[in-house]
Amino acid sequence: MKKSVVKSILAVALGFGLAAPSLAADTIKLGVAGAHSGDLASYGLPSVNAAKLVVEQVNANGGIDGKMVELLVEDDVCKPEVATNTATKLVSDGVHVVLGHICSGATKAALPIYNNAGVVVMSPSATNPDLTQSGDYPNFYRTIASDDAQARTEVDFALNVLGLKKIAVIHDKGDYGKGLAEFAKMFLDKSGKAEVTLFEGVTPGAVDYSAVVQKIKRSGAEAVIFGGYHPEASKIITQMRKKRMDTIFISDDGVKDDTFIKVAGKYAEGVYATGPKDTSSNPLSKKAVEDHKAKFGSDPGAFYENAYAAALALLNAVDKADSTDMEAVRNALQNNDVDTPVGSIRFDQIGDAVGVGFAMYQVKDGQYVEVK
Amino acid sequence: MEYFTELFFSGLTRGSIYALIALGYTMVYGIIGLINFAHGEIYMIGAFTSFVVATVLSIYGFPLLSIVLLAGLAAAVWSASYGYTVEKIAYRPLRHAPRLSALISAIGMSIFLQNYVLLAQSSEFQPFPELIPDFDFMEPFAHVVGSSDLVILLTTALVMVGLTMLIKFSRIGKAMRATSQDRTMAMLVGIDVNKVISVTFIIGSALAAIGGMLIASHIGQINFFIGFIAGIKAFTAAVLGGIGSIPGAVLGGFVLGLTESFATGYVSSDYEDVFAFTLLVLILIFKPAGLLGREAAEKV
Amino acid sequence: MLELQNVHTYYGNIHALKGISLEIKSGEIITLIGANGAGKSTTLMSICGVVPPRSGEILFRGECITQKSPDHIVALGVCQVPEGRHIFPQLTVQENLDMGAFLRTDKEEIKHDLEYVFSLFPILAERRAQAGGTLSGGEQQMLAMSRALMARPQLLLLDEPSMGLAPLIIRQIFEIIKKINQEQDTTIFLVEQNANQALHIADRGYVIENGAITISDSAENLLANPDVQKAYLGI
Amino acid sequence: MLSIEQLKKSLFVSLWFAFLTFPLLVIKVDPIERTVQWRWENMALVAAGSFLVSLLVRVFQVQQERRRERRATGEFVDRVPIMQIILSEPRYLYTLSGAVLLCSLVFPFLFSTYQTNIMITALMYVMLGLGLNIVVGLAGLLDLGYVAFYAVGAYSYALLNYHFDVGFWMALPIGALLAALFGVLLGFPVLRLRGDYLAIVTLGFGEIIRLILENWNEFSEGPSGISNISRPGFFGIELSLEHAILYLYYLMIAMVVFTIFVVNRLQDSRIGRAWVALREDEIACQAMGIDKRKTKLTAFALGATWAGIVGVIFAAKTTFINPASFTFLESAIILCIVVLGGMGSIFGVIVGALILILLPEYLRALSDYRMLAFGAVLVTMMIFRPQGVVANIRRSYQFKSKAEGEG
Repeated sequence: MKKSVVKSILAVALGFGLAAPSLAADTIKLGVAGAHSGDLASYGLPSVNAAKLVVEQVNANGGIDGKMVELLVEDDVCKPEVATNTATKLVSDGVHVVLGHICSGATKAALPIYNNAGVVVMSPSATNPDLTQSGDYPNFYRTIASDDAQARTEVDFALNVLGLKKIAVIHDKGDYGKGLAEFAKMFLDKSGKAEVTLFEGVTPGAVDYSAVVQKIKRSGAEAVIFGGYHPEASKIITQMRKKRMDTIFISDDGVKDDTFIKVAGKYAEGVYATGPKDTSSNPLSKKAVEDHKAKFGSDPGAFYENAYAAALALLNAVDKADSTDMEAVRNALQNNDVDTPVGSIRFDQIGDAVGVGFAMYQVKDGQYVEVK
Repeated sequence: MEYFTELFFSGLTRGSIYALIALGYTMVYGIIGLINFAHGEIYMIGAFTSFVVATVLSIYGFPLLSIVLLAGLAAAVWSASYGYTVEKIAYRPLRHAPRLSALISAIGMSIFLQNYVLLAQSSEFQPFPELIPDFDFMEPFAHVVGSSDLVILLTTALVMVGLTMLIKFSRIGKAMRATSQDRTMAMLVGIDVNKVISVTFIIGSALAAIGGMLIASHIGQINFFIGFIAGIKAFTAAVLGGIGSIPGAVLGGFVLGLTESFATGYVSSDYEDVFAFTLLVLILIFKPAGLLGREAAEKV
Repeated sequence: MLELQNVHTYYGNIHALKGISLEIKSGEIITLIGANGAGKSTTLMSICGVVPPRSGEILFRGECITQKSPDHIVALGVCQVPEGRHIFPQLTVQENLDMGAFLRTDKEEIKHDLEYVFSLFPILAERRAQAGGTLSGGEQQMLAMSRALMARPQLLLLDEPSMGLAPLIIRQIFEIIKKINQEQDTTIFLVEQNANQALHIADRGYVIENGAITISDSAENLLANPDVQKAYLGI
Repeated sequence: MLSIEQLKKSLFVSLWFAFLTFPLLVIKVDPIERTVQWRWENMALVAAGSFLVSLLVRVFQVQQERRRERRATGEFVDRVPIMQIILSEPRYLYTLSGAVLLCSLVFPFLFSTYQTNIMITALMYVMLGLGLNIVVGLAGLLDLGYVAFYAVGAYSYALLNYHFDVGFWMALPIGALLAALFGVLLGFPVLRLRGDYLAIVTLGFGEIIRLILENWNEFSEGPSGISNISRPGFFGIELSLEHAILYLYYLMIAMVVFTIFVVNRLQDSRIGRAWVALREDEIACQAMGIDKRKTKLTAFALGATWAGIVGVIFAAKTTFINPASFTFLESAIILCIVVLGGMGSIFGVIVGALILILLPEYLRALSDYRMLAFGAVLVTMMIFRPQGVVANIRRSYQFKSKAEGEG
């Protein structure tokens, strides 16, 4: 008697356990993962908004092959260990394609889980070169160029346009910043045209950077290439200018953010930063920004257009493939052009977007202006 | 030589801020034997309050001097109020509980306050209005010592002297010293120990707030996370100098600031924190109670 | 002057005082004798409000002080010299004495009292600038008593003033206790393990066992009581 | 039930909080657009909220007071908490443990892979908590840098796997040993330190390890971390994700059972008693001939061993590690598990880990507010149950006079 009860309970349980994932989907589930709370939320939340707008639009037009698109939004606070939980949760919930994650580290931790479940992932912001170049992540795509491309742009600009001979390379010890700085150093060393006078990391959040600033000054560098985000960049530039140094400051996408200009104020003037090619003349981009203003009442934040593009590309690929199967979606991504706010793009074998690249900008009168 | 001087002043500025925050740690530790983990957050709240007040006033067009004074006052008042409230809510009920419980309560409070400011204000860095203008007379030295460095150094010195006088000569100062040395006896000579503890939190918090405002204005930006790192460093400074000792906190702050500055300047900023903590370990190995701490019997 | 009515005190879950009742009249020297852990110090701490009783009443001059905070009770004129003396170790002798007069504002009178305690214990005058922690045990006891006197107490609670001291100093201390009682008209509540000495200067005495008063009698009768002799006087 | 006086007090509390939160909750400035936003509705919310909370606390206090009075007069005898009955009576304890074990064994079949996955995380923290419990709970050494050993374990496996393709099972003992070695390494210089000095040095040690991992690229790949770490193999068979998670889950259950067994034995062993004695009184211990150095070092080493083991498992579970996973906050959370659960109590640590790790995970719905809630829960729990959820029976008596006199 007893045994049979246990047995039947187990049977029911097993049944549930096995049945749950196979509940046939009559919606396309688009997962959105990234930092949605905590200190990095400002990088992750714009992608949620972008996905919402895209999905709304797709559903209003009748969905994909008659199926509505459903959003599954999960927070990973940019931590690898949380990201594995996030990914498992999305996979458990039967996600078909994922827009995310935001940080490269979290993305790396989450990708094997998606890969195992046959889910294609597209990040609007994870720029670590390994993600595409290592070949370890067949299910990964991104709508942003990788760090080495960015470092290349910075170095080429410093050497060929500005003709600099002595450059200090500074980074914020983080995944993104340090990776970028290492590429910059490598390209500089290889070029043989300029000397790297200093290669050093600063501690994010430290009370004061004046010691590092003094060191830059002593190294005799004509310019600083900084890899990292805007809070550190604005601290360094502020302290350099306060020390009456007019060293040229070249930085990256993490600094090509309006917040940088707001925070650094007058000291931001003249700073160079690489960023995705200017797409503001693109009608889709204009529309995306306007839609955001209309719906959320504010300007979109970081990586908004990349996320918007990623959501469009993913859903378009599912549409073209008529399937959510990983191979089919991959094929669709690699063989179809799609119009997005960052231009008409398609993806190459390793997962980078063709046609997405970087341009150099400079702060002029409190605004980033593309340097032609 | 000029490089050395530059690094020296940079270390002093850093050290002053550490010292201002470390005072709060050391005073609270001296009096109730608790590592007040939320102290870094009080510093952050002070900086944030001065940010809000200064920005509002500058929008309404107040003159700079009145902005500085009012923002500083508001920072001190509100930080002190937070310090007082935190003690009353999170520490007082635990005064007779195991010490670790109070420590966990403090960690919880720190997490709470951080997220409170995050939600109430913003997770992004905000530009802090420049409260300390560049003085003309400082222009010849500007490449070595900035005007704000000077103001920070002077303010710190002033505060230290004021605090020392207060502790040494005032009635409440004496009560604080007595309470920190023997709480039961302090009660028995008629000291209202609860009041003394509250006052300690109030003073410590106000000092941290002033530090917060100065440093935020010095580096020109602020967010909710600044308290954590500054707090850990200041706590290190307090232990380095001998926790519980007021001159020790000041000395510890400067030693730590200078070490970091010189380590960055002559070695590498990659390992600046490694140097700071290694120095701490070394000093504690040879002087287990810190530079100026007294080697007392273990408190239970 | 002081009255305890059925006082129960707990340390956490430990029931330390189980219904203590006693009375001290103005001008008396009363002693409370008992073994280690009987609840002697707890009684004093309950009176001073450091460990407030959970139930029962403590009346000082007819006023209920059961739930009052220690500083209020001190302000009313109840001072304690706790067991182990509790000198502020890093304050000088002078500062320790100043702390005794913490609640007082009458500067002239304080000066006068300072001279009085220095007359009682001349050694303290010599050591005025020395840190309290560096004094010898006997000197610390003198300092602790002087510090309590600086508050001009009406009721002085003494917890084991003889503990750990040389016999010669003990005798001196007890003489001074008597002297304070007579010269300053200070009522004294003396807790002692050294029952013999204590009973010789006391008017009346109580015996405490396991948190309850078992015997209460005049000092002479207690000295003559065979049970007391056996248990506390070592006869 | 509540007097006017108390209502007045609550009103005062609510006014105070309205004042306190005024600059940060009411005013919101935009320094760029130079606009000020006055959010008065927040002030109303805070005032109403704090009034209610204050009233609730007062009601609670009144009840507490009544119970105390009844207890004092002997009317009310304290019930022994049900937990303690269960814990002190082997019969109940074994039944309960059996039931829990059974539940945990069928867990993956009842819930989704996601649930199983977060349960693995929770179980990892159970082990971390039990390991730290040896150092903090038993030996009384406040360690704020426990995460360093966790990192040592994780990086041992990651690096061995990356460079030499060493498998999980080989790496497990190596990681444990290396962590133990680091435990001794940290132990030596800090032998002389006590209490809070020890705390800050261990904190510093934890930071040093993390900073080295972050900066020494040639060794640790720096902040970009190490990816593609192999999951534990199952007799050479490649497992699918679901199966790998299932496998890890049962592995963790086995490890936790093993840990509980070992820690339990340790507690009652010679060395365990020496730890407890050391915690209570160092001088008396030395007087009784306990070798202080050896005892402290074993505590550090054993505690670290566990962190090392969990570190290896962590690397295997996430398949990607970087230094950002080993910050001070992690140490703080593990410490919270130990203290919140009830110091020195195995059962308490398990409860603490489940609460603290599962809580934020299930609070996902609260999104932004979850860390706020987490902090508030820590404080509240400590205020109302300072001895932890499950107080260790041996430690349930706190002598007030001690804390008073020397605190």
